[in-house]
Amino acid sequence: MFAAMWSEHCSYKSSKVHLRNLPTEGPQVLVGPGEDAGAVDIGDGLAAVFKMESHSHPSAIEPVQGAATGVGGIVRDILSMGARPVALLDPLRFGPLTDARNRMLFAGVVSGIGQYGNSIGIPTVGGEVGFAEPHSANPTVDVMCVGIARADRLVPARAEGTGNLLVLIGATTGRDGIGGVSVLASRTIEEDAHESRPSVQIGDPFTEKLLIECCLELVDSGLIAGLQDLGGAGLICAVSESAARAGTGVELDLDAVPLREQGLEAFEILTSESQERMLAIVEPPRLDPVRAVCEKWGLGIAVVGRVVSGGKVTAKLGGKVVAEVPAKALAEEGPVYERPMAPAPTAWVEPDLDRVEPLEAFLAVLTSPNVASKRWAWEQYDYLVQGQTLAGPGSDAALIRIEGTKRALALSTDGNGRYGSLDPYLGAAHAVAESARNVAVTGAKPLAITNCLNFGNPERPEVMWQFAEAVRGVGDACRAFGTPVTGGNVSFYNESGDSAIWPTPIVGMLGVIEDYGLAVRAGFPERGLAIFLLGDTESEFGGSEFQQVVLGSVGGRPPKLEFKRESALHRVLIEAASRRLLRAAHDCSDGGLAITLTESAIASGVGFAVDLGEDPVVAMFSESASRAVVAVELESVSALNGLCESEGLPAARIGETMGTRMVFGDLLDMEVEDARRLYEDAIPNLMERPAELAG
Amino acid sequence: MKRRFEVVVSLKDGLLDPQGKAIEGSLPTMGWSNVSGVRVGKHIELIVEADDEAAARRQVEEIAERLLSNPVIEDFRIVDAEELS
Amino acid sequence: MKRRFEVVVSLKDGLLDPQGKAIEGSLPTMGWSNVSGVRVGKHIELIVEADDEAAARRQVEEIAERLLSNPVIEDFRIVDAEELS
Amino acid sequence: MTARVGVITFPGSNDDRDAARAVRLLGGEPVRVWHNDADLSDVDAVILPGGFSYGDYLRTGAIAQFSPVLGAVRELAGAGRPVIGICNGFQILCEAGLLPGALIRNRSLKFVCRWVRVRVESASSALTEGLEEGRVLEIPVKHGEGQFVAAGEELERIEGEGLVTFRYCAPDGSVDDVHNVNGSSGAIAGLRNERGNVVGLMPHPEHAVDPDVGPTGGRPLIESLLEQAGARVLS
Ligand SMILES: Nc1ncnc2c1ncn2[C@@H]1O[C@H](COP(=O)(O)OP(=O)(O)O)[C@@H](O)[C@H]1O
Ligand SMILES: [Mg+2]
Repeated sequence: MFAAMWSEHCSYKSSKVHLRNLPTEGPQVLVGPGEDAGAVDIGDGLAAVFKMESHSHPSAIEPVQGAATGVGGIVRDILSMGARPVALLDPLRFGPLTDARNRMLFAGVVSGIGQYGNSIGIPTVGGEVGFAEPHSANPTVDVMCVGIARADRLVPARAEGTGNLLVLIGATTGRDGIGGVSVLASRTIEEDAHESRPSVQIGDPFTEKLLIECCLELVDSGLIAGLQDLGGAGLICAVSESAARAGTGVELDLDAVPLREQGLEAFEILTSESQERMLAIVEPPRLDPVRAVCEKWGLGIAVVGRVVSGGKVTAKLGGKVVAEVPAKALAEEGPVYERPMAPAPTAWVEPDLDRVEPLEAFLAVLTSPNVASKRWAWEQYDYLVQGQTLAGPGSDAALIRIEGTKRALALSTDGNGRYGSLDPYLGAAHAVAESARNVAVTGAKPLAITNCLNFGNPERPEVMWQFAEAVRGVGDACRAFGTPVTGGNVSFYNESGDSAIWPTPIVGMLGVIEDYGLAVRAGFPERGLAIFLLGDTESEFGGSEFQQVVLGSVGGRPPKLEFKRESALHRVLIEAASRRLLRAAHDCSDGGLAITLTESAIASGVGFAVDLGEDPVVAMFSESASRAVVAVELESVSALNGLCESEGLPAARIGETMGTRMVFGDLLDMEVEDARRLYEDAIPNLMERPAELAG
Repeated sequence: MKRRFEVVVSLKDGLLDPQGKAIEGSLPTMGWSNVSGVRVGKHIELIVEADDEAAARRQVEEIAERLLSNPVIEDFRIVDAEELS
Repeated sequence: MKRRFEVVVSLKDGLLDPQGKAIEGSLPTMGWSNVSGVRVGKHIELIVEADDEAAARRQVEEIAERLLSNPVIEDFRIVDAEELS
Repeated sequence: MTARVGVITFPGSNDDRDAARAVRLLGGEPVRVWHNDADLSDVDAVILPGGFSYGDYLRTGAIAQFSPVLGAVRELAGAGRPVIGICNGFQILCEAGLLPGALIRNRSLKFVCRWVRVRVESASSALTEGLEEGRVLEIPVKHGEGQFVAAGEELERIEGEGLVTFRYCAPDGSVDDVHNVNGSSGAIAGLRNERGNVVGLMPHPEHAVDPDVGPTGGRPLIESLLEQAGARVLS
């Protein structure tokens, strides 16, 4: 029981000491780290409840069900706060698609997320897919869920009120996943491979959908005093955490737990990670109406314990006390390690630009799976259900209308492991900057983040150094942008053999736009608009897509990031949008300016001609940070220049939207339609190669 | 010589079978409440052109292992083999 | 008396089987080009509590006809019956 | 007289709230119906919405056809009132024998969520009354089992008797294999019964009514339904 609770996954023993110095306060933060999910005030008495979690280890073993149960788990975290889930995002990383196994993993994970997310009626509105060799044996599968609740109705995960009943709702309990995710995520892939019992579980989205509707009906009718999902380490984790938070104790009656298989032992019932189960805290007189709601939704319900005073968790089976432990000892006083750290060496390579053939380089970057269209993945997701999706996959940030208001949530997940491999601090800071930029470029104001820190084995000093540096980077950037951390997840042991994944912090940024009628899209809407590049461009290729696919190796230092300049860019984008100055806006990221312009042209079919200055290859492919491309009516040019000057933000008018071709100075000239076909067909062509039948 | 083989792929015991559970749950409303243990799996037919039965059977086993089933969560068995032309 | 029945539900001949076609298409690239006629159907196990075999078999046929298969596009057959306790 | 349109919620339905919102947006009065209520006497029409009824286990709509409300749906259909099956609802109507044919797995073997064009093939149905045949509408599809199939002679009857109500098509209205999003026979996206009051379609008109969200090709279909439902009350 202790092994499961004090595993890396549940007790954060290696990471706790570093996570302490993340900024977690702010007027907008209603609930910070420590609860099932973070919550942020989004106005009109409403709260946005959101969190991100990793399900990488099970997905490496069984991609379809590993990813599917990842969706189920994160949705239950949001549900246990009493919020209706309104959006899912899935940041994913795989090995190169030239390898059949990586194609199978990619196809399986996407199929699993689609099968589960689509059938529970929550739109999957964004995410990312990145491809890099270190993720070959260790795919990274993170899932983010966002819910909306009344700020005054957030349900605590506290076992409050002695005499209250602990009511288990949902699926029956089986042996599957005994020590599942908590053990899986605390060992490397080899140690787990020869595990006899299948530690992967099968998701049941149908029961999850019933659980969502049932729990929300219980919350809306005020029938329950507390709600907690059953995640890692199952019942004992949920019970001890909610008792520890309330300073109470619990008496558990394991005979009352509905079992799927006969003859489970006490520790199996306590630590089973069977899916689709929730624990409600119910006042005795309310048990019957709670039972009626559960039976309406066809869900099993069982009273499995009572809240008692004294702060002890005692469990009985067959009339015998089988476990008696102080709740706090289990939930809060796990070991805290100060693991040794040592900087990891990084290679240094000087880029040699004159041998570069521009068209060849452009096509290599445009059709690189990291850059090319991800439609192959997100077209397998229902991004329309619930009818509030104003901007879905394919946009810089997803925009989800807050029903009944003129406001919308803006959501983006970002993280660049290649930058992190060169400088973990800077890589992590860039992840926060890029997700904030993706939100601001739509006109929305970034408010707060959740995050998932994906790393190798913490017992290796250089991994621990990478982790500490990455947490420092996230903290500094969040302080600079005023976007506190409301929660998140740590995933260690992402390595097999001697290859660990790159330090991959993935940030989920949540923002709000006050009037979604003023939201700005990435596509050029019409011809005759002036195109501006906001921000400075220097020769910065360290960790760039160009360096990887054209120069063939990764090295040097990632682009520099000045927090003041990045914040100025956000302010200009948000202010310009609110004054209807912008007809299009798109952030510069992987691949550089050439890709930003191409994506804006492809989105609408409107061509452009731009001047690249005297150093075209740098202008095209450098990945300098804190930049965005905007298109404005001619009469708005002076207003935009004035706004940029007031913020000290360089603004260069580089060209105009026109015709149906993309003209990059005298370097390159191509039909938008030809670029679109290459951009859209890159991943489908790779994926149609025969892969094992997945899912 | 052509031979038709039938392979059944089913979820490993102990693993939750959501399909089986949903079907079992709906049978009582249709008037049948004496049914239990509903498990749903895949049934695959394939015709193999091979000289002798043993070679053909070995090939079907390899196909079932690598493609038709997912060894992490499923077992398979060859339930039938029949000579055609 | 408990009896376990196995029912196979398969798409009617002549109707397109997208899954079967996809499997058949990927076999050559995995080194097997002597396989044809791949058809994917469902294999359903269920345990019926009934006094005599004939009554149990009739009930399984009715369940298969009304629920387990869609007569518009599928056929079914009971492939096995086994007495348990 | 505002048309009262029942929207059924099966365990696993997802687009029931969206269908109710679309009916309200276009002037109708949605009436939420729980699948266990066997009573549809106080509604003028009924929608079986999209989603994954009973998790779509076994076959899409296989289990939902046995739910208590289907009896009332059959009575409503028999009385000539509009009965509309959207996506999962269409699958349920086929499983229940209220519409011919069946929906099997998409040709691509993958779920697809995409804005597509459909062409109105028949104006004599509860969803297309008053629309001219050949009109092209932009509506989203989102399904994994949407490939319409029927046995040879059944398919000939469906085409011969003009029961096909929508076909997947190109923006200019031409029907070709590229735009047949799931491989359906005859690119059939939706069809009606002989009388025209029972209509099933895979695309989601309820997701194509709000200009803030996207194209509004679903408006004329829901407006036609409300008119048919209201007319029923008048005549
Ligand atoms: N796995 C996914 N699920 C949903 N949407 C995705 C996924 N991957 C990418 N997208 C969408 O496609 C667009 C481009 O994806 P990508 O290039 O990976 O992200 P970014 O532009 O942030 O680097 C984004 O709008 C994103 O929302
Ligand atoms: Mg972007």
